[in-house]
Amino acid sequence: MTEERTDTHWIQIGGLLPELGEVSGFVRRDHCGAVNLFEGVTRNHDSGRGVESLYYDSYDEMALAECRKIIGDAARRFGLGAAAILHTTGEVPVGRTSMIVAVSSPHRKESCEAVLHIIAAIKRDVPVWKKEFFSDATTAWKEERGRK
Amino acid sequence: MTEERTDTHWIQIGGLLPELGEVSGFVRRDHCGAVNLFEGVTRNHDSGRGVESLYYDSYDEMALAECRKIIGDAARRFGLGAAAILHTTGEVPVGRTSMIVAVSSPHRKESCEAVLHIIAAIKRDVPVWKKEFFSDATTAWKEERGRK
Amino acid sequence: MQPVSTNESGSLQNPETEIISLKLRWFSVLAEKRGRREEFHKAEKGITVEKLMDELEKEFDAFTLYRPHIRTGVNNAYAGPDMVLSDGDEIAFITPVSGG
Amino acid sequence: MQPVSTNESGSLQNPETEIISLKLRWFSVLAEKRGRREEFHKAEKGITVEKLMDELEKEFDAFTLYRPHIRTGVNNAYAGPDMVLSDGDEIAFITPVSGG
Repeated sequence: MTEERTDTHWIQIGGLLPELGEVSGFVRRDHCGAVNLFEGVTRNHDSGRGVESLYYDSYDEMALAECRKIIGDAARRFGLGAAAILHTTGEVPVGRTSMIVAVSSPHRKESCEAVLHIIAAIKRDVPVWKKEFFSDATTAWKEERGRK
Repeated sequence: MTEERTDTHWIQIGGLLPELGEVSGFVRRDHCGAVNLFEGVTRNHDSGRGVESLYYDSYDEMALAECRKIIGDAARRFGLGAAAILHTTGEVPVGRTSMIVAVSSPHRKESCEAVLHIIAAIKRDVPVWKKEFFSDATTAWKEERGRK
Repeated sequence: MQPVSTNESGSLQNPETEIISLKLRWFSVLAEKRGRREEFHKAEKGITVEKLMDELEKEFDAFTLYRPHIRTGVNNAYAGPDMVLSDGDEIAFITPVSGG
Repeated sequence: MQPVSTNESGSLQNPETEIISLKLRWFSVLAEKRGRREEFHKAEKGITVEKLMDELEKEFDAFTLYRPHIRTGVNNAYAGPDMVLSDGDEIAFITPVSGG
């Protein structure tokens, strides 16, 4: 588990995820009228196959560094007040949260756009990997199933 | 205060807002990989003027009915698992939440788009009104300051 | 909320015209200007939303000021100006909303 | 992590070539196939990321299979194939990521 908190970002890779209220409290700023929080949740299917659970591996130090870049870029681009990326690792069963992304911004549109932008960047660049445990008792790392 | 909870929506107009975790727990569904929660927060400025606090009035019964329509429409359009609109009324000081909008959907993009769509519909149709208490001790209902 | 007259509806000129009772609801700036949040209003049977607003303009100055921006709700749903009102209907005058 | 040879760098053919030690990190499917998450790897001074990958292909079959999709991280940042590696560098082989 690795974590970094500054005035404007909170990044955590691994470990237990905090309560949403704590994340919201961290990102909100008096000049920001919008807080947007996204949770990535293990869902019970993927590409038509039943899923029981996911397991996440990560390169903690580089994941932290990449998240720092992603937040810095998004903060400038969308005028964010603050942002958080919190990603757990290990097993995450169906219905449980693997990742929280949260931002604040003066206006609502930027908050939602920033969240989508940050998630896309995470899925492209942050070294975290997902292994799927299927209902038929087989398993596969995502990259074994071809490029996304 | 008026509230309505079904299998697929939770609407509350007036009253205290619940914890974010409770809202997230309500909307999440096993087939949904994305939960998006938006908080509208009183910010310390509007159109260049300092703001101390907001006061919200509402037509509770009709606000509930309009929120029901908005959620039904968004659920069909974006394929949502469930959705919530929770709007407090009365005084909301700077930094405090006036509204929570939350949805779940199978994929992330729809969850964020649905939240923006729902907020836009709320701001257009839901009979809730905002009075601004400015730092210079003056007050004004939003509609006294011209159309948005 | 009972009609005060029980005879069949007559023309607008007919003093025997049936009277209905409407519940008006005021919010936000209009509630402040009106000094109340609800009131009962008697009108002739067959009155439309638009005609009701014409009547209100005669006795409520602020209403005139905001009227171009007012949408009306009848029994908790938006209704157009041509809607004919019935006894017991609840009419809300909705200035531009600003929730969120 | 000390070089095993201290003489000045020579050509690739020179048996006296300076040797550097690199830390390799494996994750996800590659860690499973490799059977470990990190290891030290000796290489000639001046080696590039691409040349290191060429060397690994010779002894790690699964690496060949995934190589077209691998990005490399050097000391916690993405690095291109032409990057020259230094003694003590930490190199990660990053198959397509799937966080979120």
